Amino acid sequence: MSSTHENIFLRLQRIDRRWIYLVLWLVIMVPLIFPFRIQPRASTPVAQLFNYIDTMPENKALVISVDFTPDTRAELQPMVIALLRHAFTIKRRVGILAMQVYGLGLAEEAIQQVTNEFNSRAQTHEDSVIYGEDFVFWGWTTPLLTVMLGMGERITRVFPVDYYGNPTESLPIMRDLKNYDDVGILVSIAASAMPRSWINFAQVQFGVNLSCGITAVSAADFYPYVNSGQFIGMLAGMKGAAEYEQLVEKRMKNKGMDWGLRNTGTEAMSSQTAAHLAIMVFIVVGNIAYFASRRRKK
Amino acid sequence: MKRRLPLLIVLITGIFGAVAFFVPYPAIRAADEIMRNDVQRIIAAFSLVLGVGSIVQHHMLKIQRRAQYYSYSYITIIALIITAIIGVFGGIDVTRPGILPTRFGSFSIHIQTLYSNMMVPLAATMFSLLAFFMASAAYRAFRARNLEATLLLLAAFIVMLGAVPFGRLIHHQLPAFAEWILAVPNTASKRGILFGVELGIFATSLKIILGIERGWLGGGK
Amino acid sequence: MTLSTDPWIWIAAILTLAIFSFLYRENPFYRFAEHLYVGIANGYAITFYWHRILVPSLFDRVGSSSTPLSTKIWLIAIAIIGALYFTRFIPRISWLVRIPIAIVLGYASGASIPRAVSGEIIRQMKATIITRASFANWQSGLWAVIILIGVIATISYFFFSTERRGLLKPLSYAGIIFIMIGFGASFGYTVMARISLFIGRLQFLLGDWLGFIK
Amino acid sequence: MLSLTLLLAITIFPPEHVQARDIPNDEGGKIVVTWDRINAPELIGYRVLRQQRNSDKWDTLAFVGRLNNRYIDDAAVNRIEYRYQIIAVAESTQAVSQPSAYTCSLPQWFDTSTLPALLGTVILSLIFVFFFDRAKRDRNLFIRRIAGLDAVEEALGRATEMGRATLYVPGLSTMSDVATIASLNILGEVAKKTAQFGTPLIVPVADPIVYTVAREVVKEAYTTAGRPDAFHQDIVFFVTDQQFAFAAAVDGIMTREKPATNFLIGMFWAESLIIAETGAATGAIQIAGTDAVAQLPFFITACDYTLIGEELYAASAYISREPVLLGGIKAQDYSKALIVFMILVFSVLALSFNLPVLSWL
Repeated sequence: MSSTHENIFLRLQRIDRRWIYLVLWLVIMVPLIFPFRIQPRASTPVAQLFNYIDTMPENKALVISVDFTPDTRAELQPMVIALLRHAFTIKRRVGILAMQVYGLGLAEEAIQQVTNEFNSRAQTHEDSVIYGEDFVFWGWTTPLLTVMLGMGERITRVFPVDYYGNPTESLPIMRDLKNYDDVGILVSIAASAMPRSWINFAQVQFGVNLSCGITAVSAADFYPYVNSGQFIGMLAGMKGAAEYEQLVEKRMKNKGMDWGLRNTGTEAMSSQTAAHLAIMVFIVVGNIAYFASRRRKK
Repeated sequence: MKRRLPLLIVLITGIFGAVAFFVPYPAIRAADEIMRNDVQRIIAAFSLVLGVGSIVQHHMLKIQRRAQYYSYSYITIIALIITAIIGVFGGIDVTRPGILPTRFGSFSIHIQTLYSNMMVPLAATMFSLLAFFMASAAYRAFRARNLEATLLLLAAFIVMLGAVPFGRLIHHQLPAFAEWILAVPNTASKRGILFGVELGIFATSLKIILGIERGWLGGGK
Repeated sequence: MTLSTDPWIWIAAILTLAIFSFLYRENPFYRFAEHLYVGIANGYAITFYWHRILVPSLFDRVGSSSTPLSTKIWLIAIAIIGALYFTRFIPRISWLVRIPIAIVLGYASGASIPRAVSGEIIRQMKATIITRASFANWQSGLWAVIILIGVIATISYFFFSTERRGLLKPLSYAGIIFIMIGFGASFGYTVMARISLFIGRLQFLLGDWLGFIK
Repeated sequence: MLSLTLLLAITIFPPEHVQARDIPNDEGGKIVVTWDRINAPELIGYRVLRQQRNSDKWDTLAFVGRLNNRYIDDAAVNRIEYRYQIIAVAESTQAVSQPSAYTCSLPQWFDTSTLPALLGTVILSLIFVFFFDRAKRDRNLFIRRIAGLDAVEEALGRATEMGRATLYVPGLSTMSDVATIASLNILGEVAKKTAQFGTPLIVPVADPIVYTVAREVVKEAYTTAGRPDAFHQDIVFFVTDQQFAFAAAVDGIMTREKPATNFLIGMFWAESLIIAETGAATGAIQIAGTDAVAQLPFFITACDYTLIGEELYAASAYISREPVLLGGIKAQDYSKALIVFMILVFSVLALSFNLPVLSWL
């Protein structure tokens, strides 16, 4: 009997790593297809941003700057979607721009998805979200300074035409969205140092309120700015996106909009949780096997 | 001459590189900018020739010798040539096409299309292998063999727990503790290592400029 | 489930799967993707150096009528120095390859000296020194003291001039303890980001390609 | 009447205390203009105007946001005198300030803000030069033996026993990285051993210049070992400078050629674990060494032995027995002692006398 035990533990210690790969693959993929519900509790920076946008004066707009590229889409795109849903739910106007050319496609995708979600369920003109009235997609332009400083003076001058080629002056939304004064908060979603540039130029010069959504690895670099109040809250990694999604969903339910929309961040978070647990279980099992076989040797 | 001239050049360019940091005078600043933007960049562009020459030669040799798996070497060489032709002649800017047409109806072979649909997925997938490798490395190496190994394991464990919603259920302070580990002991050790590394950079740079470190000359007279 | 009809999505998906197949074992699909990748990467590097450096920094300026003659001569001289890399292939004058290397290496070395001192050494010293402001509350004060001890212990671990005896022995042991905690924490901290990368690839395969998830 | 009250309601006052002065420690060409910020909700921003002495034309330089109280004019010509005026701008009204006094910009020869860096550079240089010199005369400078060196020799021994290849990856960085230079020193010694025992050596490289140098280093090692015939040009080869393509190729080499020993020594980024874990899976003995702090945890977990940070430089000095390299390690030790000493002294000064020590650095 003891020899079979020893065999198990020794074999466990030298298990073919492909079994680990397989377990991890399944543990991440299955929750993506059949998501289980976990409800992450919002951490302080996430709640801070949500509450600020939620209680923003009605005449102020939310501006989302899509400053990331497709390689970090898994972590950051859910943030863009959640922010759009939030603004449309509480009927705040939205301006969208991209500081990276590759961000244009991502922004467009998010806009298509969220406007479809709202408009396919809309009963009245009031319920639907309309381009040029409720939101605008300015597109991309360069250089960075022109955009960040220029928007403090007159946005239509930085973006004479929008992403779709319409003259921005002709859009009704732009009448009351002249410059940073009409912006309640600007959220830069980025995998680079772009949010810091927004501080250095837009905030230092014009005092616009800022926040950011960034990848998990760069979170440590941005915490100091949240602590100093330069960013009103922050969304860090998939966890941040998932927490925001939960807050938005609760808000929508309160308004009777129980649509059961997919929350990719939350769904990915179930994969994340499962994967983290799996790795921790691996470590525990490895140690049990190690100690059991060592004791037997003694 | 064959050794003296290069050593003299590193001395001069090295002193210039250091001085430019301290002196804001316009002539020095302007020279520094030319050094960075023109000299270094253009020379770097030429050095690629060495690299490309080597990789092509490496695979040609494999084909000549009929080495194991030599047929795959054709793939590298052909892919290199085709990509370079598309890139150099087709233009890099979608809005400014080059002399080579890169669009056939709705199908594009523009270098940016190649980049987004071949380079990006290949790089992202290679990168994502890390998820698996981290798991298997942790399984094998995180064993509580002695105190050091146990601390390594525990620190990793706590930080991982702090990252998922599950951690809060075990103890509500756990995420904060994970952050503390990152902010205090982790910072201390990183900083301690960095001092030595920066001094090493200092020492090596000084040795190169003074001509004491000559490994870069390669062998020979 | 709606399969993608974009041929490029199919190419990207097949390449993605070919790389993932490496997790099982080295195989012809991986070998194909690997060799293709190296070829494309070099082709792209050529493209990039050509369009982003040689054309704007060299050819356009030498060819432009608004560039002063002195600048043109200067640029051509740089190009000639760069071309000395080619002498690597000519045995008799192959030592000339050292000249462009010397220019690049010398400047980089010189520039990194003051930067190592001011940007890293002095900045890190400033961050480690304890002042009265560190004791704004007892916690931050305690953490600052722990960081100071940790920095000194870690430095002493890398002290090579004497054997580890006397005070150096416990200090360098404390050093390796700080180092191990730090490494463990960094490892654990990176897991989430790496799993996100894999989730990104799965979302591409299951969503963009197979149309399984939207 | 109504319009009059409206007009009155949005009257704003002109900015006060408009001052202009040259920015110190720069190459000249820059003048900073400051003024008192106006707290009026209707304010949009300020327009900055400039006038050259003996000219009566005012040029608009810029429009800046309402939270500013300074503007840097970086278009000033050295030694020409200018004065400035600030206009506060609201939606339908504006207010013009008094002009500032005349001032001009000048270039400086030394940036005084870099003084601590200059002192540090000079002191450290003296320490290092002293020890380089001493090392030349005193051949017996003591350096503690590092455990990792035994591992290097043992690993090489194993490769020769098994008659299998040795893989040596000198990192992905350029020649100007210390880690690369240290790595090439170790590569020279490793190549001597593989030449002696006649085992194959594989050196894939990610930088064209490192490729050129590494090739010469290996060639020389084979000549020194008395086996110039065993050197062939395919030992060292360039792969690509793209990080993950390089990792893919190295993974391929590891699984196909199955080297008995892998050396991963030099500068690495995120690809570190992709390479190291694949090597571990092939059952090779792996020796890693890097000063990339972020990658050390991964090498520690996946390799048999890891040279941490400075240990890499020490190993390169120890293995090559170059007196100057040993002197460098000595100098580094004394410099570190000096740094620790200064941190402690400054802390004591700051705590006991409340001196502003941080501003001295």
